[in-house]
Amino acid sequence: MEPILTLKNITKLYPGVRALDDFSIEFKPGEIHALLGENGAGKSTLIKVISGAIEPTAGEIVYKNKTYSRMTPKISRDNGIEVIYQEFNLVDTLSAAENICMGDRFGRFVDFKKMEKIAADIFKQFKIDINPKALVEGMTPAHKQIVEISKAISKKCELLIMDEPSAPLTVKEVECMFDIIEVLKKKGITIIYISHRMDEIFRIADRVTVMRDGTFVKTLLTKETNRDELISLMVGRELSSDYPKPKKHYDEEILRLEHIYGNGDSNISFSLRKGEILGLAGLVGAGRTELARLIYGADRMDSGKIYLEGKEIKIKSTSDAIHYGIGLIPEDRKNQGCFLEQSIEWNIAFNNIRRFSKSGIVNQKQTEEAAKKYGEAMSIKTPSYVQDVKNLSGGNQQKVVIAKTLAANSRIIIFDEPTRGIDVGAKQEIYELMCALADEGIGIIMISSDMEELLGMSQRIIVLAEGKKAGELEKEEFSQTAVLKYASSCG
Amino acid sequence: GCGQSATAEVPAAETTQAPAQEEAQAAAEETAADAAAESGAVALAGMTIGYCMPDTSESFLSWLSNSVKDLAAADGVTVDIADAAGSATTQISQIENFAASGTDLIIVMAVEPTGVTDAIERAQAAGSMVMVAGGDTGAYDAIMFTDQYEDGTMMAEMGAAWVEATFPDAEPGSIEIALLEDRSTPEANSRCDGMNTITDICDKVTIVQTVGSIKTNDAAQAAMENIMQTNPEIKLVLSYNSGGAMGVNEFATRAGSPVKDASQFAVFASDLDEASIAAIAQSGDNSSVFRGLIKFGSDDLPGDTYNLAKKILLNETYEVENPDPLTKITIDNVADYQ
Amino acid sequence: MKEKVIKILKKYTIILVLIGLILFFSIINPVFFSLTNFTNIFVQQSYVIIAAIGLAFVMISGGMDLSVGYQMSLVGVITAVSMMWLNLPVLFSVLIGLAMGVLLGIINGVAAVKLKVHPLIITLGTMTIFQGTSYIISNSNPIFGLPDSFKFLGQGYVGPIPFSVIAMVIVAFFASFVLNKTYFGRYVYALGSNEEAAHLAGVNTKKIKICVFMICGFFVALSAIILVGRAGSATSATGVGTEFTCMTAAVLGGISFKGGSGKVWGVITGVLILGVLSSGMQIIGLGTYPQYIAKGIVLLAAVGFDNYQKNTKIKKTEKAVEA
Amino acid sequence: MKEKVIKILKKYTIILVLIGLILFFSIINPVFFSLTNFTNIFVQQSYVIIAAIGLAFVMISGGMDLSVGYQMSLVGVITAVSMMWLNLPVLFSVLIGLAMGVLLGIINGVAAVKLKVHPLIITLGTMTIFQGTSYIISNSNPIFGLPDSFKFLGQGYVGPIPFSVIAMVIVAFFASFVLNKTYFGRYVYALGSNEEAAHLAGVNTKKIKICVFMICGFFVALSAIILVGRAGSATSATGVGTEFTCMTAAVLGGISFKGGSGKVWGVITGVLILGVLSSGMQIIGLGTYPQYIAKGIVLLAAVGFDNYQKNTKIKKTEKAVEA
Ligand SMILES: Nc1ncnc2c1ncn2[C@@H]1O[C@H](COP(=O)(O)OP(=O)(O)OP(=O)(O)O)[C@@H](O)[C@H]1O
Ligand SMILES: Nc1ncnc2c1ncn2[C@@H]1O[C@H](COP(=O)(O)OP(=O)(O)OP(=O)(O)O)[C@@H](O)[C@H]1O
Ligand SMILES: O[C@@H]1[C@@H](O)[C@H](O)OC[C@H]1O
Ligand SMILES: [Mg+2]
Ligand SMILES: [Mg+2]
Repeated sequence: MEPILTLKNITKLYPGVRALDDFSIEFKPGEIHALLGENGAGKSTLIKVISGAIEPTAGEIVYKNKTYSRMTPKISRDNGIEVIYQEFNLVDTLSAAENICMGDRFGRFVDFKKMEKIAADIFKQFKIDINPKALVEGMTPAHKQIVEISKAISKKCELLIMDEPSAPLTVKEVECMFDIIEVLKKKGITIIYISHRMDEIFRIADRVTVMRDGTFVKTLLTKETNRDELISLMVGRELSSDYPKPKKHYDEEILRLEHIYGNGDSNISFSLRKGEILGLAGLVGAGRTELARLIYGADRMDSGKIYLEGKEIKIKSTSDAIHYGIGLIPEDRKNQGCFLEQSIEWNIAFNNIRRFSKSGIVNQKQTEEAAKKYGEAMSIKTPSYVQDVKNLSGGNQQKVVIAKTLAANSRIIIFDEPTRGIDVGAKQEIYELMCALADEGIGIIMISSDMEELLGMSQRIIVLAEGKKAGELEKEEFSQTAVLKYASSCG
Repeated sequence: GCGQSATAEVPAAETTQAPAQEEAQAAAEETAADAAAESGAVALAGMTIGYCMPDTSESFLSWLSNSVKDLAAADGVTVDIADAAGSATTQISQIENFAASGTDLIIVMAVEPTGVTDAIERAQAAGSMVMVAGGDTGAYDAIMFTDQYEDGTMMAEMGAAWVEATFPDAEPGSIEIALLEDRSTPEANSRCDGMNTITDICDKVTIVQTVGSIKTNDAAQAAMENIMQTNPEIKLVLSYNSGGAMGVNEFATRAGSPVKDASQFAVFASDLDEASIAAIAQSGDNSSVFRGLIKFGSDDLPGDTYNLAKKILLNETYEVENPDPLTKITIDNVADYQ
Repeated sequence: MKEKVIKILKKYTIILVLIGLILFFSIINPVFFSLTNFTNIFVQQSYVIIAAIGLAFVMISGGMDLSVGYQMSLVGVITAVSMMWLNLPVLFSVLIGLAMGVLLGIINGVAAVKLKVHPLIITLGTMTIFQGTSYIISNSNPIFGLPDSFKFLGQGYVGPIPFSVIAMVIVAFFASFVLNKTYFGRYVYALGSNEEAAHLAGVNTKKIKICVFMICGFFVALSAIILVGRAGSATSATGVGTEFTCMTAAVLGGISFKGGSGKVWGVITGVLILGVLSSGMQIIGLGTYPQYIAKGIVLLAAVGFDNYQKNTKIKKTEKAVEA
Repeated sequence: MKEKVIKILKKYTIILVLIGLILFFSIINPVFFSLTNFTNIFVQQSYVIIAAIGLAFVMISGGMDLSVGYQMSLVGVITAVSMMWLNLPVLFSVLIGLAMGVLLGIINGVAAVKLKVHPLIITLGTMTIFQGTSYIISNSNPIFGLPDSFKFLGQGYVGPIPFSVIAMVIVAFFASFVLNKTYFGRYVYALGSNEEAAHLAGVNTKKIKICVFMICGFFVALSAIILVGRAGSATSATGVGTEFTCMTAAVLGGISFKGGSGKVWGVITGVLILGVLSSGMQIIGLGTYPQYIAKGIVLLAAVGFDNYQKNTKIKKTEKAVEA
């Protein structure tokens, strides 16, 4: 079969980085083709070249037998290419419906009714209750992502590119998304699918291409390969597929919440031991992030008590929380986690900058050392630590955010979706790091929508539903169905 | 009772401004007018004047309007001052608002005389009387007008006289002079045209530099610093207003100034205020180079303004056209104004 | 039900501020509450409203235009020069003025697109260029004695309604229609809120940027013509400073500096608040300087109140969800 | 090596613009290239630089202060009133002036934090409040005859160096130190580049916001005092409009409107470009209005050029990497 899209010898250079290096690949019509690679391997760069969001330094693109030296967003859309980018590209001040229909024209004037119907129809397929008229502003990342996906699939496209579409979603929506992909595939639409979640790739992809450092490694048929092979092609070494376990056990309680109300959550109580990894599960909108923000002092509690090592503490601000040794790795790296315009080094040192200062003056050497120490612990892929964070790949930005929180020497760390958009190798590193932290006696709360990871890493799981504690599971009770049962229970 | 308080208040307001002998004279006039005023004041009580000022950030204008307000208050007349802050459009609206609120008399000192003509006509149609001060607006019940071109010309004359006296033997065209202008409004424009007549009046001078948009002390200092780079021989500066002249004076008299011999340097300007009077007084021993200014209006401009307004309000006979006298103030007569 | 009323009140807080001010001034001085006075305010503000709506297009698209005042100056001078010095017919001169406005807008837009610099900076530059040009053309002289047929645009009445108010109403409806019902209008919002997203959705963002400046230039020119008609003469100082009033009004009316949001009725309300304030303060006889202080306080109070309302809204809806 | 030189040149483009302008004017009129002239320019601009550095703190933190001009007006009047009408000692009056600046800054900062509105709008409001207050205090009168010991601040020399220039250099070093070497400085950049992230990183963003306005107020007050010392008298018009110059200079010098970036040397270069431009154009004898046009064009060219350089950087380095 003639390929629908062929990339020939594509090179893309950034200052000091070869994001793509003489890269060639073919996509067959109607296939689901997964791209796999470590953070910074060049996956997003590749799809941006296809969509015309960026211009390649060299090489050519052959799409439906026509050769282009570069695409533009307009040309690619006019030719039936739709893209869901890794980062949101939504117009916050417009409604979901308008975002979904952005760039389409029905008739001379804007037809809000029609747009709302299109949106509502797609939301129905997702089995999710989003008001098409609601502004995107204020939506949770999951809802935004659903709008983003709806935007792409509402168009009549021939090639659909999805860059980590599942990252902000929970199991429920991911299932719906797969159903939709199934339907699209039946219509003969070609799909390029990027994900760091290996199971997804095996579930839906026909072929998978592994890339490393901007170069092509290999294209394989999914059914003829396995997880271990792909991982070793990707990272150049074997990785164990088991979740690491903390080696030490502590009995002392480090944190206790009693009847916490606020921020949409109500009456939440639980305790956390030293060295424990406590999982927080829930569906979209369950209020996990909200709880994390209350504990961290980012939002004010209405009522309730927080005890640190048995003593009641009052957390009125984030600096109080940091003072008490509580750290938060926020879920939205771009808007909450890092300072894109500043250097990696600057970012990593930031949370702890007062401790790196004497009478107000920053000790440059200490910050550099800290940046190096934690940056290397996270193996951030970059030519230098003075590079601005905005130039890093998505996954590497996430690593900067984690490094930044680690550098603040916390006793309790809340990880909100810590592995979102992170490659398998790095995930493993983060897991190991969490265990190492737990061994030092640090209490960890882990919020994750990746069920497998949550079950694998947690020692205990608390399930939230609609802002209330719906259940608590001990290790021996762990199962996906048990979690989901509580998560979909109401109150 | 009302007449009493009028006589008690008026001189008090004047003491800071009017020279001593003028005060006596004015007081005499006041007593003469008092009988009429006695009955007038009763009729005046409760009347309203809307005073449209072009820009009260100019100290002269603010002093003028506040003085008129004080005079009127003594008769129980309310004066509302509206500051157009330099905007011709704002001023139109202000005239309309005064007319809408039934103001008896609107005094207009126009930002842009030709721009308020229609608004004045509408106000008159709505039943307000309109008295204009400053530039000719074309429509009015009475006008006290300032001939800005004449103002500039008289400034030029003072400059020329100083040149003749200081450099009697100078060759034609040998005395370098500079003009600090502001042509941002038509009124200002014609004053500057007047300033430029100095070359016609005095053949000794050549204008070597003209700098525009100079109205403030600091702008004038910076302009002088630059000017003296290229033309260090400049002897005379004509400045659009006294604010600029104060800057030139500061520049010329400060330590390390490029003006080496203060006796051979002068600045003249228009618009009277306290600071300028003080500076002119000091020019005798050359500790100031601000040697003269043009004052417009009589010695009692607020009094004249209010008296005319009063006549209009009381429906007495009055002159429709009242040209403002222009006066040169130099070291010779400055004592009269201190 | 009650919730719905609250919601509507919240959305239109700024109108409440306007009504509050009108009541306040009317109580202090009943003269304020008269048809003549309201007509005055409308006439006085109609040109500001037209210019502010023009600026609103730019601001909603995420830009800014500081050159509005000197665009007005230049358009006014050119229109008047065409009539009085070049003796062109009135209609033709008006068309020249409008075309000039469009041209100045295009200059701003093209400069913003080509130089890839924030429009605020671009227009900081073009502003002084327009200023210089206007003064050079007029040579600082007023151009007066404009024909009555021209003055009609600023002073005339159609039946009982001032022409300038009619023009303002038409502009408001037109702008509202364009912003809400056309694709172009929606793209203006999209551009202001997320330029990259709009670009990736295939919107020609450069074209839209130039267009909003063009529209702004056109409305500003119309505003300048009405203003000159009202004054009966033009000078290079005509209209200068209007950008500040427009900007303040736009902000009062809920147009964010970041772009992406704002409504025409909001802009109109914003201008009227400023108009009522300055007219009212004059009518109640507040001194010039206390007026400045009062104006600043009202501005702060209005935006603060509006914001407070919006913030409490969120909390209340949260509670509604809980209940 | 070559790459490195190019990189440095790119970073300091704006300095090249300054040097270019100096060369240009010096060639046309050699008088321009003299020690006196450079001293003049430095003295003329020193108060602007001090105020611009104050504004830079606010702008780097993502804010804006339009009230700078009227802060200067109010501080100038209050300082002069203290000396001349209240007969307070010079030193004490200067301290009152500086304290007043800090107070005005705190007012701006607290209003911005409490009302949760963009500082641009807040200061649009406080601006007119300060204006009204300044005029009420001075009653529009100039306050003159200031003592020589006070005038020294604006006109005096320490050895061969003007005092105002010394003050400016100290301010520049101090500001540069605070912004680059202290954690407070980092917080200012953090606030400007991502307020939410700064909040989550434990920064008391409200406190920092108030602080930057306070710092701005202090520097602005210092600037006002130097300016009044130079003028030898104070009026309520003193300093008005400085905010525009400062803003333009800051932007020229690479401070983004969005906040999060900018350097003190950039601000100084920006002010000097404007200063060289106005002094140079006057010295080569360009008329006032052509000067406006030239100024606008240079501003656009400078920011456009700077931007062009930054964009080509990538392409050129790309080639360098390939080679
Ligand atoms: N605008 C840019 N400027 C400089 N370097 C960039 C830029 N964008 C991407 N890069 C670099 O290009 C490389 C490839 O990035 P890309 O975003 O394609 O990675 P990715 O495979 O999508 O990674 P991830 O899984 O983390 O999303 C990275 O090293 C990144 O740092
Ligand atoms: N569309 C929406 N509009 C307004 N508020 C919403 C919306 N969706 C959710 N919320 C609010 O957000 C809260 C939960 O948000 P969020 O989705 O961040 O929780 P979460 O459990 O952390 O989920 P996630 O896995 O997405 O992080 C809910 O209490 C609800 O009040
Ligand atoms: O400059 C002012 C001028 O415009 C006005 O007409 O008279 C008073 C002057 O101060
Ligand atoms: Mg990516
Ligand atoms: Mg969440």
